[in-house]
Amino acid sequence: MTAMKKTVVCAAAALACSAVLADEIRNYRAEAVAMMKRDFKTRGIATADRVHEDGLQAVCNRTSDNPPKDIAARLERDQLEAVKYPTDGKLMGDWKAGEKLAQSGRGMTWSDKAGVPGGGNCYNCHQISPTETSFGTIGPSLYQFGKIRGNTPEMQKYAYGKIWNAKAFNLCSAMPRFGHAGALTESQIKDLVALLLDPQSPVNSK
Amino acid sequence: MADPMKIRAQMKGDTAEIRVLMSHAMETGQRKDNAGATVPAHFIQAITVDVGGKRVIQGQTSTSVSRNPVFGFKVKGAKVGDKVVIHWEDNKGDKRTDEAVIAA
Amino acid sequence: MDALRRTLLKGAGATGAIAAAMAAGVLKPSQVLAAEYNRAAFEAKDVAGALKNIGAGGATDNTGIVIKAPDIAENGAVVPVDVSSNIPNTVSLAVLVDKNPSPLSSAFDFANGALPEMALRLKMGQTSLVEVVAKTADGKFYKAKKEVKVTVGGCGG
Amino acid sequence: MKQRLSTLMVAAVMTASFAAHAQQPAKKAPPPAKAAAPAKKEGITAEFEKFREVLEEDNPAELFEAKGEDIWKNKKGPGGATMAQCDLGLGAGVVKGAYVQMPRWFADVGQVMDAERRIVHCMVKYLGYKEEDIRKQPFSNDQRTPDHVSVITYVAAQSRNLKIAAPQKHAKEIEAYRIGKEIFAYRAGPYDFSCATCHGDDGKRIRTQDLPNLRKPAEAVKAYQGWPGYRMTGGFMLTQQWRMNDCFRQQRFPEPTYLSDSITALLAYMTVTANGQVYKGPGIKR
Repeated sequence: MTAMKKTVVCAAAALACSAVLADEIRNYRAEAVAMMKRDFKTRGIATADRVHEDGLQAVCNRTSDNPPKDIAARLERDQLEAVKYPTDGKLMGDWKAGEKLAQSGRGMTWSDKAGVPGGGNCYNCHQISPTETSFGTIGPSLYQFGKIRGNTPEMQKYAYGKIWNAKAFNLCSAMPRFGHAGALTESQIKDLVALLLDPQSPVNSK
Repeated sequence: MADPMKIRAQMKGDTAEIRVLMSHAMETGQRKDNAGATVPAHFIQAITVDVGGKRVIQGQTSTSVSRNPVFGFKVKGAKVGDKVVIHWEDNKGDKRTDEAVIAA
Repeated sequence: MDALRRTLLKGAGATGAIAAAMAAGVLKPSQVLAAEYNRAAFEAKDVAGALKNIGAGGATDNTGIVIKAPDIAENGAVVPVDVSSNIPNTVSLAVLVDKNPSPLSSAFDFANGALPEMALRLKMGQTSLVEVVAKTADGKFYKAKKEVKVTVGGCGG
Repeated sequence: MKQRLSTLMVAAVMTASFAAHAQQPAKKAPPPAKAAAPAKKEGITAEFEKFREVLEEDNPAELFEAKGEDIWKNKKGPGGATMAQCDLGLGAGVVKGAYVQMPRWFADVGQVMDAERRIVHCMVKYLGYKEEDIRKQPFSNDQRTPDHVSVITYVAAQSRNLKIAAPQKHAKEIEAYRIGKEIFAYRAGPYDFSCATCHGDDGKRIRTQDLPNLRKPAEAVKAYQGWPGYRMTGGFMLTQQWRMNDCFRQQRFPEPTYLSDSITALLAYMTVTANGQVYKGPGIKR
């Protein structure tokens, strides 16, 4: 980045930015992105354009996942407004199908086939049913999710929205935006809501 | 041609500890390759261990043994410098014999 | 080579001639081994069938058999197992995985100072019992077992 | 579409205002559910640890190490060239300690190269291997372990118990590290994942597998020494280049080109972070 550009950016933001620091960070980031655009190639369904960050990713990338509160709140609201809830009004599907989905780590990699429904990848990061002892810890435990929170329409709507787009509730959450990204279908998300909230689901067993 | 084994033999007190790594696919005969064809069973069936010229261990194995098998044995009364000869053969007639000397 | 001659590998059908020849050093190991593979035992589809074919149908439980294996395996493709027998005059050990398509994984005879102990690594398609059978010089069979859980490990994709 | 546009505009402003917000305290993780989780996870990890030692003591990686040693010492290329002519950074033919001192700048090619890149370069140059053949199957599968993977295993084993010391002297070595650090943190793709999503915090797991925090030396070394490693799934050797490749697959990214600058940069970041730690590989992995 040239000195002139740097000045313009700093001036535009009307901030007393540390020129050296900003330059170094931006410089290497830009070089890294340019390098990745050169080196990463389409394979199967994983197309080369995936290395381009979208707007939300750009915000999180530039703030090390700590966006300013006001901006985060505004963008979270935008995300929430864009959640597509089922037109039939039903938010809970079959928890057994949900458990199968939660187990599957497949979907959207270059070794997955186009048109084959992906999995939820849930156990990779969360504890869910007590019977599955092989669970990840990147996300919080979801064991007894419904038992603790109840199974109200509001809670169903929250769970559906959270799976559809986790960033509507926490802008730079580590959790994918499954509905927004097209990684899970409406009926798949319903099944996962049931896994979390259905009183019959093992998640909510004693 | 089968790849060499890796044999380690060392005295611990009056007992020789023998460890052997074998290079073998140990195919179950139930796996499909990328093209969808069944990969035929291919596995070590028989193993012998001789120490100091005497047969101390002989055994038979199946596809339930892991790929690139690892075995550990203990032989009492062996001595430093004794020759350890290990031999295997598989269901297709491939075979391999390797040896090592018991270290202190 | 008396102990080896009483091998459990040969099952009921093995003849003394081969064993005697081997003991005398007449045969190359390969000839002996190829002749003696206990196909019936190794291809048996369940533990009972395998035990029957190594002559161990009547094996009784015994705590003198020690099985060191993980409660939960990191990977079912490579489950490290160490088995040994404190039963006096143990001459053979066999290791079985009850849920595998062919449960009998291996059977070994020990003689001339070899201790009835071995370390090996097993494939386990799912959570299973590891069963170990010991044979003593007087032809009696004993057994013990331990459960090993097999779980999903990585990203699962 | 409207939403996307407004977000992008915010992003543009954020670019400029990054420095102002960089000092903001870290956002708290969402509060965990208050469920009394069955206390299983420590049990699982501890159980794996108990048997790790057994697995590491007799690592089938040694079989591949032996193969690699044979190629390094005995194989001859066109005109009788051998790997004795290969300079891994410590002089022609010097293997001891070379692995833990890469990636490094190689003046003869004017590039920073990681160990795999350098070894492949030498095998092409001296032993007559064709780079396009190696690129056709860069990683092992259950049918075939490519020769360069065995050679890498051998070279890595010759650094066992030595301290990791990737150089940061040449400007291009520093640049590789800095770019690697950026790639590590870069979120993109349909799942919004970066390397840091899984490897940027302490004490996390995917399923039962511990995820080292690659920002910390004592953790970075755990990932570093895992590869080259004997993968129990499949039963073959896999290298650091493979590990990076398959992480990007799971990250839902497009595929990084084998032996590309991006991967060298990432390996420079990981290795330099692990500098000073003792290398205990080659590994054995789930």
